[in-house]
Amino acid sequence: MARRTAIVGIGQTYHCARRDDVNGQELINEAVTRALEDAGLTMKDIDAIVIGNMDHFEAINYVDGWSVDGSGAFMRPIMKLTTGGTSGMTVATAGYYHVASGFFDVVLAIGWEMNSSSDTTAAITTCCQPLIERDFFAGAIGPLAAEYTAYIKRFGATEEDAALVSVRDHNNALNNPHAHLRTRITVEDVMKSPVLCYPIKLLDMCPRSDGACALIYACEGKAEKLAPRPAWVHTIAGSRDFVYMGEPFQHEELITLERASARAYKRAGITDPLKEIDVMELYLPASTTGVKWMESLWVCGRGEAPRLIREGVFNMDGQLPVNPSGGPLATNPIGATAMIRVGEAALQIMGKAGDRQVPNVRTALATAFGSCSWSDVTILRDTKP
Amino acid sequence: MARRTAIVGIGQTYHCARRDDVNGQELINEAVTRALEDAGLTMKDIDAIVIGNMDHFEAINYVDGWSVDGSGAFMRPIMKLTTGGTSGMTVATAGYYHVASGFFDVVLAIGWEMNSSSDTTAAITTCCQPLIERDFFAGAIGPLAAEYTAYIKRFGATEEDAALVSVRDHNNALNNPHAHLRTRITVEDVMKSPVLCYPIKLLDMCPRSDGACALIYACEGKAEKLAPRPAWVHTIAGSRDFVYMGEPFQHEELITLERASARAYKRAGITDPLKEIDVMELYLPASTTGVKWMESLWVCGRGEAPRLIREGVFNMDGQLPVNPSGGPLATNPIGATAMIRVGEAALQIMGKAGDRQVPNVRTALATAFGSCSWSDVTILRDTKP
Amino acid sequence: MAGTAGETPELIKVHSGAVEVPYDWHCGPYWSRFFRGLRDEKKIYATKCPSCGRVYIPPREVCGPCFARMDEWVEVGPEGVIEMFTVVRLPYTNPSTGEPLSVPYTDVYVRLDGADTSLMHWLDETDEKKIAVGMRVRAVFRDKRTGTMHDIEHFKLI
Amino acid sequence: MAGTAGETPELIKVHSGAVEVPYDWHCGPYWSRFFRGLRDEKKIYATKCPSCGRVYIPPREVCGPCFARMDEWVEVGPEGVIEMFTVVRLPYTNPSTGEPLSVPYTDVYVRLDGADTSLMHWLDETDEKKIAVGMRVRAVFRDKRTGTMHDIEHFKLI
Ligand SMILES: [Zn+2]
Ligand SMILES: [Zn+2]
Repeated sequence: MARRTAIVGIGQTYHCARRDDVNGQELINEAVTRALEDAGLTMKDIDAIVIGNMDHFEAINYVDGWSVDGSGAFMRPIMKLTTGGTSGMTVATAGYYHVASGFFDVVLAIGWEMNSSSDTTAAITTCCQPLIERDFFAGAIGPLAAEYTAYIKRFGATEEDAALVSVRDHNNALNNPHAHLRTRITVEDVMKSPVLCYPIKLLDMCPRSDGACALIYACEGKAEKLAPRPAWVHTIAGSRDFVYMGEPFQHEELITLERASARAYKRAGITDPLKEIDVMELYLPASTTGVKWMESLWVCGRGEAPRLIREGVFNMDGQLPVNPSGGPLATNPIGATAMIRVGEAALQIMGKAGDRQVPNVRTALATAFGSCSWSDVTILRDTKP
Repeated sequence: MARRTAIVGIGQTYHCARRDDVNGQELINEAVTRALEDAGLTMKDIDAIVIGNMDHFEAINYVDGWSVDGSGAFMRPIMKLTTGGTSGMTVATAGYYHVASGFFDVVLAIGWEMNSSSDTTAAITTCCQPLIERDFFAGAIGPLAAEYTAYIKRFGATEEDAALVSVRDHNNALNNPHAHLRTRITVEDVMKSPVLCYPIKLLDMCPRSDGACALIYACEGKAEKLAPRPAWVHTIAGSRDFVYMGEPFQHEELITLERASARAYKRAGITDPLKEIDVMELYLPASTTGVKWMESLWVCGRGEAPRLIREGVFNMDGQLPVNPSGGPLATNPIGATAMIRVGEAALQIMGKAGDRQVPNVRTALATAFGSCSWSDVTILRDTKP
Repeated sequence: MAGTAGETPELIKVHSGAVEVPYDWHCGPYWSRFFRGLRDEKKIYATKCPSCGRVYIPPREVCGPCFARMDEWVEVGPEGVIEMFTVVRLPYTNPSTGEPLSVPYTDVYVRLDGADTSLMHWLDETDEKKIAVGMRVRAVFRDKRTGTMHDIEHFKLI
Repeated sequence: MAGTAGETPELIKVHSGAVEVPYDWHCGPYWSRFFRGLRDEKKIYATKCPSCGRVYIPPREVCGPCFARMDEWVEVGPEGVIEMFTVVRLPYTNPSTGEPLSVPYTDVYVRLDGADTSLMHWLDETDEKKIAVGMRVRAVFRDKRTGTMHDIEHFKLI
């Protein structure tokens, strides 16, 4: 029933640890201007806007309001969405819905974050009930570290397996001019880096970045005119789980990713994702998740991920390249991070990924992760759904 | 292009100044349970959920996450939206989009707030740039008070004109079992109540309430089966304006409401709103806005609102009843307030408004107000669009 | 077992104390120049749109209606007209300190000479009978200035 | 005019100090009974789903998978098994105080005897070589209890 919709423009800012040279609105405007340029559009062509970030990271609420001039929202419909780490894909999804519903033809989606404004780990802990779990939470790092201790115990995975993921993503980022961290590293570097939360070490964990990303969605009929090779949205699926961190389903597998990706594959007619998907841009906040969560994407059986990683299956020259951009381990402006996954997947489809381009991409998958253990999945193709 | 969609269920909690008897999740569950009962559904029938509030009012971010059990979102798609005072209608709009897009058949929208958790005015000031305007802002009350000084100067309106609006809304609330404040008042009571921000007095201003509201949207084909008289969504229009409070367009009229309502009327084929609309549920945060903003709804010319108010045109027995429920002046759980407007408008269409029912309602309008000066408009009818 | 039927159980409420998180806010080039003007020159600078000609205070990068970048700076004020005002008598918590604000004080929207938008600030008069929309006012600068909005102490009636 | 071409203008950054806002949180009947159990009886109470039979800790009104209301209370623990853990060595700001947390400390997820979910808390051991998934632990209650999670001081290895 939904109208066919494609991504026709992508804009990313210069990402780094501190963008002292701009305020929030100016950062947003940088991404918007680049996305418009990429699609060959002006603000007059935009029918509606969706934006998102984590307000409390900057202590300035209502970005939909205070960024109006910079986002281009003056007298336009605009919505703000925030769903934790998944925000960027939630915003992208809403942009897609705006067009697919038939209400708007061309829609701008914006994700951004000025992480340097605050202590990110402290800010993240505020997603936890203050009376029950907040004091035992340690932000994004604590639970990810803890779940890997259970995975190690169950399947005999190692800290080195995680380090291999870190090396892959960091070194892929050398090909991405938008990446925040662009330094060649080795497994030894990872293993020797300081422990943040055992068993996660500094080089296992994503940095905090300042940056923004904007995507432009257009309806069938317009998309083909705006881009020689639009990235068509085939399906979006999301899944959310429990309220508390200590719930029964989440420790040994990522049930939300299992369910969301299974639903997405079914809708897109994919039965063997390892063979049928050409590239994945995954929201891997820690290298450990690049081991454990591969199983939740159905590319291998339980406990098999370490072997595939050691064999290099997900490297740039492997069967299924993961994170050619370097992923969140290289670049992490939190409210934009998930949108960058969608944008990078779109660039791969559009053939505009430059030095990080995977050859002959027809089907690309992007994921998002956030909140307790939430997952979103987007599948893009070069053909219409 | 969009799929026809109707509201088929409404749930409101018990609203009061302090809901000490529940935590946030339990409050949300109360509204959800009542909405499901109203529509004769169980949670199994719900395909997706949209939720919203102002996180920083409770200092517990990510309600989409921590309320999953109570909202019913376990393993369902859920989105959180927040746009300031307009949040409730933004959430309702997203619920509508979810269905109209063809992606989901039956969708639950939830707005809530536990205002007693914090100092609302302090929390609202955080929507203002801390470096530029925050110290001169005084929350929602300050700017509304200031704009009425300009309106008084320009059109000779009086403080008593505002008091008439306050009396109308407070006394209408006596017919609404869900209203927080249910006390009969007079113009004299209003005029004698303490000044909060000149010229706004205590009885001119909405209270802070704890409460929640849930709406259920269903697609054509299902809606008719679920409700004998569904409230069909004819159009939703929103408009947003500038970044700073001191902008050129906002002081003497509410430009966002002018533009949004004009767009909504055009789409719904309405040329004379005073005659063609049967009831309005307006987001009037202060009685002063019940004077000034009527002009922005095109029901009279500039400066004419005081005369219509003195004549009782918007009273329950007038030509165009406004706020049979009592509106926000009687009940104001902020993240739910705008959704309650939509829900009350739907109840009027469905003929389920009890003692506050306006006879023969075929067309109902609801508005929302928030952020710098943002406006949303929803038009419902008993016939399909 | 706690809370058997018939009992009226105690409901617990927890007061957080102050939730304290420190923040750093970047001003970027536009606000920085504005604050430098207040601090170093006791002057109020605004930006002018190359497309519609509106003069914006506080200055900013983009004209919202035109979505045009502004590079032209103009000086506005230090005098202007009261466009609207309110005398605040409700005490509420100052979110920058956690302490109650002292009232009354007057918020004023000043249309500075040469500007098309208004600047929010304080007026040094809290008797509403002595204030009217349309009155002229002037910015009073502090002797010790640090590059914030409070380099203007308040506006005064003239 | 401030900021002429060729100059490298100062970019201003503003530190907020602590943003302080006090909050009141309502516990409602489920958490209140849970906290009363810790405080008054040194017992850990959980709720049981009438539909799927899962026992939930912390206790709550609704079983998410069943969307069923829970009215049955059961006691769990005070012993249990480490389901997973992490030793926190990164110092970060405690948002409840604005002060840095002192590290290292150990977060532990305990599957209490009789419960189907895990409780997050602290373990009194910070050497990861001495901790393993699957070890048994026991809750250590404080002498002075006030009705919060910290009525359990920490868990200890047994
Ligand atoms: Zn302009
Ligand atoms: Zn159950």
